[in-house]
Amino acid sequence: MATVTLNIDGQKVAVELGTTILEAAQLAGINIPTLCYLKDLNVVGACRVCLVEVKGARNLQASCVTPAGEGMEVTTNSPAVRNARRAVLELILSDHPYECLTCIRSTNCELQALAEAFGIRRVRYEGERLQKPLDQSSPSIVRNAEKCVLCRRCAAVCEKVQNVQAIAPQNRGFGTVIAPAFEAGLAAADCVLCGQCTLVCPTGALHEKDDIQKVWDLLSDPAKHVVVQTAPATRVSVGEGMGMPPGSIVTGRLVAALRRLGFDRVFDTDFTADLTIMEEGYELIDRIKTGGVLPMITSCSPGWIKYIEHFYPEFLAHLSTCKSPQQMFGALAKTYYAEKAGIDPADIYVVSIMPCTAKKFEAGRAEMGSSGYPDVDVVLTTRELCRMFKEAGLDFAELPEEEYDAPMGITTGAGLIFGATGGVMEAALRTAYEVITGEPLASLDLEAVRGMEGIKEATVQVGDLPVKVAVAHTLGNARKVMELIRSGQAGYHFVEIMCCPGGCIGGGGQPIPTDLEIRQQRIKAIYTGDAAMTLRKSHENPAVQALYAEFLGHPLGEKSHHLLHTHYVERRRNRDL
Amino acid sequence: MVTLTIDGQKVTVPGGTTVLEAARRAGVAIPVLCHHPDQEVKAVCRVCVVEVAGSRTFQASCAHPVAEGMVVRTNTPALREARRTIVELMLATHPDDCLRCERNLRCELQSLAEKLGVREIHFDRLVREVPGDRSSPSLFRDPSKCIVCRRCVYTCSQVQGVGILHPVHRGYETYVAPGWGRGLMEIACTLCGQCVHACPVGAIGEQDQTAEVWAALADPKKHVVVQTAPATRVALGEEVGLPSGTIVTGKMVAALRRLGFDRVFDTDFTADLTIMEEGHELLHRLKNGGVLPMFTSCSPGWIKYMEHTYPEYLPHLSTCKSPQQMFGALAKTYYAEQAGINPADIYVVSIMPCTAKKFEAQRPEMNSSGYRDVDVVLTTRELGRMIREAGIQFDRLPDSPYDDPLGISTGAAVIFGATGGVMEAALRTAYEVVTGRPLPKIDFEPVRGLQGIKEAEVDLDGTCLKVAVGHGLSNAQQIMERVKSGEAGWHFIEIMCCPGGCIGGGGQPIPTNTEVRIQRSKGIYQVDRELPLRKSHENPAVDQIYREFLAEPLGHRSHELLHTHYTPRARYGPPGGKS
Amino acid sequence: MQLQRAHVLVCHGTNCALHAPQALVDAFRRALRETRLEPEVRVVETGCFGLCEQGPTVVVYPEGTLYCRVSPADVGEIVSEHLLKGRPVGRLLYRDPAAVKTVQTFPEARYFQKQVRVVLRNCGVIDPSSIEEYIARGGYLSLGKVLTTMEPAGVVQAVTDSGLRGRGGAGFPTGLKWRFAARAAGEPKYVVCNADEGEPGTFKDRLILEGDPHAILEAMAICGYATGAHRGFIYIRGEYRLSITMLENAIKSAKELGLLGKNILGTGFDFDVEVRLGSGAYVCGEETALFESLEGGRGEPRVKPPYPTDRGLWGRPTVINNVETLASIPHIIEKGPAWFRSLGTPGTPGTKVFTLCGNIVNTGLIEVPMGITLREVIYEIGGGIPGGRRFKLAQTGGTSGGCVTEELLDLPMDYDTMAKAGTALGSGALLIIDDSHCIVDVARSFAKFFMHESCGKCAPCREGTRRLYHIIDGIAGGRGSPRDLELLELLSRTLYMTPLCPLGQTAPLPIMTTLRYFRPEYEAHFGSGVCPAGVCAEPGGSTKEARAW
Amino acid sequence: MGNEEKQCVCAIIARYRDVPGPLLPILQGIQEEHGHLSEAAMHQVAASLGRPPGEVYSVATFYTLFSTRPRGKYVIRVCENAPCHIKGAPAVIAELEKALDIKAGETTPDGKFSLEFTSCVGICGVAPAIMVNQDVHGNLTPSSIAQVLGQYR
Repeated sequence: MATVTLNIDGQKVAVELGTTILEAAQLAGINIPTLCYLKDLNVVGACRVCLVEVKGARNLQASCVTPAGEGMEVTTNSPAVRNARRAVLELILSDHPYECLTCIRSTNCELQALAEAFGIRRVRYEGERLQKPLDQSSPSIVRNAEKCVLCRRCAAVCEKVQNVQAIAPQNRGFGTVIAPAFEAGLAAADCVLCGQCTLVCPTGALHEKDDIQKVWDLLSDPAKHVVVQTAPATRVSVGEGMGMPPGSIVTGRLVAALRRLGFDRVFDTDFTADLTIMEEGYELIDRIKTGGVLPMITSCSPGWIKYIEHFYPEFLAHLSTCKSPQQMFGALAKTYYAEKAGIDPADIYVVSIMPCTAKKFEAGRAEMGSSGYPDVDVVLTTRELCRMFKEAGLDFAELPEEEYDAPMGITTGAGLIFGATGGVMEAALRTAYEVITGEPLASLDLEAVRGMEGIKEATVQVGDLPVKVAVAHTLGNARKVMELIRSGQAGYHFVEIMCCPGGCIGGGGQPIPTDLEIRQQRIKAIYTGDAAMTLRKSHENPAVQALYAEFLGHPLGEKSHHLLHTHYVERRRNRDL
Repeated sequence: MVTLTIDGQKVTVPGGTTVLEAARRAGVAIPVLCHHPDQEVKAVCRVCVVEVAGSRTFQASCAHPVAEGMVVRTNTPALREARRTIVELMLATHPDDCLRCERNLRCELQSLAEKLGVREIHFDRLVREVPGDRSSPSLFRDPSKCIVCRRCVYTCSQVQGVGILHPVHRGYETYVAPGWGRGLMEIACTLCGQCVHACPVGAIGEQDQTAEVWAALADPKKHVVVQTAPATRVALGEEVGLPSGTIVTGKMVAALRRLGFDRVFDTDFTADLTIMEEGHELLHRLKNGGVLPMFTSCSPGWIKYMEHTYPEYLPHLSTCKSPQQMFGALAKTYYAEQAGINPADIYVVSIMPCTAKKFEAQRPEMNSSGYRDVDVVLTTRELGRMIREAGIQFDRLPDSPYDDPLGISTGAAVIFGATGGVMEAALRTAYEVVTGRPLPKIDFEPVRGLQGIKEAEVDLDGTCLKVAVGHGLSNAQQIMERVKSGEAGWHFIEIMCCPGGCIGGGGQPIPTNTEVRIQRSKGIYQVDRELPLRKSHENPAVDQIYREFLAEPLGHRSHELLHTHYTPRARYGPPGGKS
Repeated sequence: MQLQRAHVLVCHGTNCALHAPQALVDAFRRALRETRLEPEVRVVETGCFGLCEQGPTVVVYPEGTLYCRVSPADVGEIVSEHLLKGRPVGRLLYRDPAAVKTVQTFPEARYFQKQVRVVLRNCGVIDPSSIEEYIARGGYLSLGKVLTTMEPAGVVQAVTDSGLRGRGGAGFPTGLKWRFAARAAGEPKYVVCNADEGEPGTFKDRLILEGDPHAILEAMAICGYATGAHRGFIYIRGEYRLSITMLENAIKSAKELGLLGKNILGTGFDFDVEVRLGSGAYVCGEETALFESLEGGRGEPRVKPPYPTDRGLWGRPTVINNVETLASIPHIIEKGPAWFRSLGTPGTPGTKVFTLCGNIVNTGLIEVPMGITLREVIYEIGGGIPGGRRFKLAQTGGTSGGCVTEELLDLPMDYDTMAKAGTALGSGALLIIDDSHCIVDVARSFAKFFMHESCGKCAPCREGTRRLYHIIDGIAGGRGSPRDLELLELLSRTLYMTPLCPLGQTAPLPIMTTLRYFRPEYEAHFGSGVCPAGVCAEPGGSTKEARAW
Repeated sequence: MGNEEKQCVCAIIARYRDVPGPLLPILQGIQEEHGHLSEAAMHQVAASLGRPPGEVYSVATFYTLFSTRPRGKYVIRVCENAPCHIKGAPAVIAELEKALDIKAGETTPDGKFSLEFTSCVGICGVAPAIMVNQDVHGNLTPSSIAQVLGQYR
């Protein structure tokens, strides 16, 4: 490995060739401030906040894009550097709305933190400010161009990670905005509403649509029976929003906190995740047995669904017809649960706590009303839920651990691992193996489909059939898998696709920051949770068994078909217009 | 014990507990703003209102006592609306300039707005236009940011007994200020900065001098030396997110080097020297019938308080300069000589837990070296800001030792940072100097701790030395009244201006409250315990400086460089003038 | 003592004092001297008789002939015609607006027919500067009775049994308050008379103090005996000069006669009273703010609990009662609780003094049994709306009360009924407003008052009262929009529920009630709209009222 | 502060210093005697009561009857609360401002009159009403203003 040795603020640092000055400084214990920089994704030197002095260079260098050179002498903290950084920041601030006190990102804003770290006490440049209307066209994401600092991180994620390119720089100079084509609203764009852009936005320019008030209103209406479901990935991330370290498992506290907010029943999406395995597993077996369309592709991830509807409509028949666990839950809450509890379904309101912004869109899809009511009434992201907890003054870390309510709160480890990439596949295989072979699985842990690798493949011998599976997360990887399928070379039977990096634990509604390291912590927690459970296979879930016995009959039965399955629609692609 | 229901949960608490406190025990942190853990209840912000069944209006939970069978709700739609409206009303008259505010990200109003999810201010902006005050070298006041919570009023009047901040005018025109629109420098303000700790927002803060230090560091002609006060090493960590009381001495030294200081020295060195000078002064006064009791003179807030309030007692003050000023004087004489540097090129920066030190350094008499003894004083907070701006990963820094010779010190000097510390250090030395015997027990527990006034008697071979220790100026005032009455019979009195001593100084990280002070105090005594040398007279560098430079305590050179005098001051000066 | 055949009572209440009644008195004395009637006719300077609009009033006894708007020039005629010849002077007689005829003697006037004078029984009847006249009407008898024949607990019980509720506005049971103070630990205890009357439209306490100051002193001494207090303070508005003079004079003469001070009536009971003055702060009418002010600070309310009966003035147990409440006490002691209960309603026994002002024929002071309807007061006692105008609304209980419209005029007036109707009985002020007025303009005047009088201690009141004013001023100025009404409602809800003291808590009442009843009139001002009453000129611009205090 | 004023303030302090809660009576005495509370007088009061001067200022600025600046010989207080308002106070105030050629809050150049708003002073039975120093004038109309002012000119 070739190394270079350079001198940063008087310290000698040896780094790998190709390392940037920014990274080298970090190794030397110096944090150079950054704003537009996003490791590996957005290394564009646009914001100029990370300027440093390099001996011999006429002007200051952006350390995020300047490679370390042998014998280079770098000063990160000279008066020239400080003055330049401050001037840059002042210029950015001069075109930024002064409304921290009402901003959704206040106290969690990178620009605010930079202003603090730089000790900004005045902004010398007053003048014109960009004026743009708020884009509230989509049910998931709000875009506020006035708060945009044009760092382009969102555009980078949208293009490089998700391969969607729904937003990109438009116009030029002072008039530049990051927006969908023609500065249209997100609803009119190819945007899949995954919300990855909200995770990387340093300010309040892109954020989830805030539906908190709707939930407060539901909770305060005594005539309404409000039930809540929590997605698998939320229990390993809510803690972060409440000041705990990444990967803290807070299931019991989450339940307790939801009760404190006043929900009438606290249920778990994991329950319908188990149910999904039953329905999807039987669907797969059925397709294999009857020569149905293969490979079959999972349908839990609403960003992925919207993506395929926009970009690969000709493959819609490959999608499992199963609704996502969130929607299955809603449909059952207003039928099965209503019946069991003797409550008029018109009085039942379903709130979902999801790691996902696209779920807000999914809940609003026209077809999601098979119970006779909207299956799910309000979807909150993990971030919104944390905000509710804070406003309610809940001392989260001190809450006692409480249990979910029965019956829709009884779950297995298989339901839980839906939260991580590969989890649906693993859960499905645990069940499919035993259902088909009638034998218990030797090892429950299918390491081959776990982990952060973009596309994972495996072949599992189920009886005499070698089942070939693939797992992908992020839409960029999904695209690769789809192209493989299109080419006809893949030979997969079953494919799991999750829209967001790392799966739902990296969803666009999760606490900020969400980065690689944090995703790994959350994944670790998911599998720790699975390993700690007594029941780890969906078909062993007694509540699921009871549900079939009492209500649904059998997987893929008529009631299932009506309540738990759905269909997809082809969507227009803007770029084709 | 009283049992009540909060949000459907039964809670049992002692009678007299407030609803706020009871709710905390039930895991509900009701939002607060004017509430301060160390202060009496004010109930003026009304942010902590709750529903108490049977009461027509909401009740302020911080003030409302629990009662048997009481039914409380803390999170109803009406409460959320009311709290948010109250905060919106405050925000609508508050400058919307978080991004350039001193308290950005450390502001209680900002975090409250975030917590309550305020996304819109329904009311027109009507910012109160009242003049700011930058008259003093230590503190600024910006009443346009004042939310009239009166925490500073309480601190100034009740904790410090100084009483220069009051609400003036009435109704929506009310704000907190000294009378007659005077600047802090025109009145009997001690510049202690305790009001900064009380203030939830950026209405009061220290005068930021980081720019001057950055400039000095960037000037290649200047030889910039820095001294760090004892109390800073157990507090600076808080500025970079470490728990209160974390001992960060070595990392602080390393960080200062990274910032570019040419020499990193320690005020502890001159604290040891102070013990030598002050101890001998006390013995001299005892022997020769000098003015007694003698008071310590390390705390510049205390000195200014005496000058304003008890000018007739100025002869009771030790003539010793504070350790900060002794350091400056020696840096530009002894150190300059030793290092062979022109004292005109030496620039002394102090890192102090104190805002009043900024004033002290500017006193006209503080130039016995022929130059300003100390050029710039930074508070712990300002140093924290420099470290953050420089992007130094503080917790990853390797520990670094102080430079010689002004960086060699003892445990006796470290404890200067806590109330009672100067007294204990003095007694450790005085005992051994007078008796010639080693101390049987080095820890003087009676002078330690957060009790307001501590007294002790020490037998110095037949002479019974009566001492007292006070911290916080209202305690100082009580001591002064007892001295005045002539009943006390004390010989030596240590007074520190700030509650807890310097660890609770007005320049320390925010928040500083009793809980935090206790942690920092623990840190201080731990450092002392772990040092090999714990008595000032055993400090080899002190020994050396007397041998090489000063000759003897209270000698001619000491007198010239290390001692000073005091100036009576009026309580209110003419407008525009200095008090 | 010489008997007189006639008395000429000249009202000296502040409202009449505007017209220099001393000149009237001098004129009478001169005329009586000249006609040599001096020994048989006595001229008495009394407190307020009630009919302030008609002042200065003169009543000639024994007939009870009521003369109105008397000037010194009329005196000769009254003396020569009435006192010499026994022929009342017709042109000066009170003209009953309802009856459209003159009234020979005042009890015939409808103004007096529904009145029951308990608290006011001496007002306009005796010379308030004469302790002898007070004693002659049974004064200090009750004090003597409690000191010589009753245990303190018995006194508390009698007050409790009477059902008397505080007349300052809140309607708290007086007996209960006394009991709490009597039981409270801590010495010394205090009795405070709250005479910091500041509620706009209210002047009852002023006129009671001017007309019958000894009643208050007697009641305070009784309260002191009942609760174990030996020191009393009367905190009175600095502007109430005549009341202050009367009180100081009364204290002096009571001390001279041993009715105040050490060893009262030889019973060994000591009680002293001092008068203390306010300096211009409405909020000092709030009891804890009053204590702060009396102690020498800013008159800012304290947090309750602790309540004054536990920790009041200087942190000691304190009974603080309103002037009118205290004025009822001697009568309750004298005639017994049952008698008191026979007046008024079961929930609120007794009488209530109201002050009539605004667009009403008979402005002034009246006393009626609790439970009387507003309609009776306005149309029977008050003589209706002058100038052929129509009744639009009445504000009850002063500016911190609410407003009522025509439909509510038949509600019986007592604390609970009024509160249920969204307004308040409060201090007893009745401001009648006719249809020539604009509701927005009137509401702005209410809001301005609170903005000016908020003490600034608690955040919602400090900021909220100012916002109420600014929003309404904007509407009056033609800058309003529907959003403003939403804001007013939001602010009103917040102010109603959250402030530290009743000032802020009641500030939204007049706004909430006018919005409830007159919303279209607010809305008419929006945009390029106009003020239906034609009061708010210059739409779109700032009106005259927008200027600051 | 002249010697005479100083002595006068001393005398007022002496009169009240032993009553409980003496600050307001003292300030009232000074206000009445001198027409306003000078800074020097407030310092003197603070010193004699052992209270911080700023606290005296704080109290003085709370009450509307106190003025920290000199005012006219006659202080005209006009009520603008609802009872006076609906009986025509705005026109009366406008007339006063016109007659004196000052706005509320100001003092005439000859130092004779100050015009101030006040809250209700309880003479609503004869509204609209004003106070001129201690004198009350009621049932006012714009046309009666000249006569009222005439008494003080």
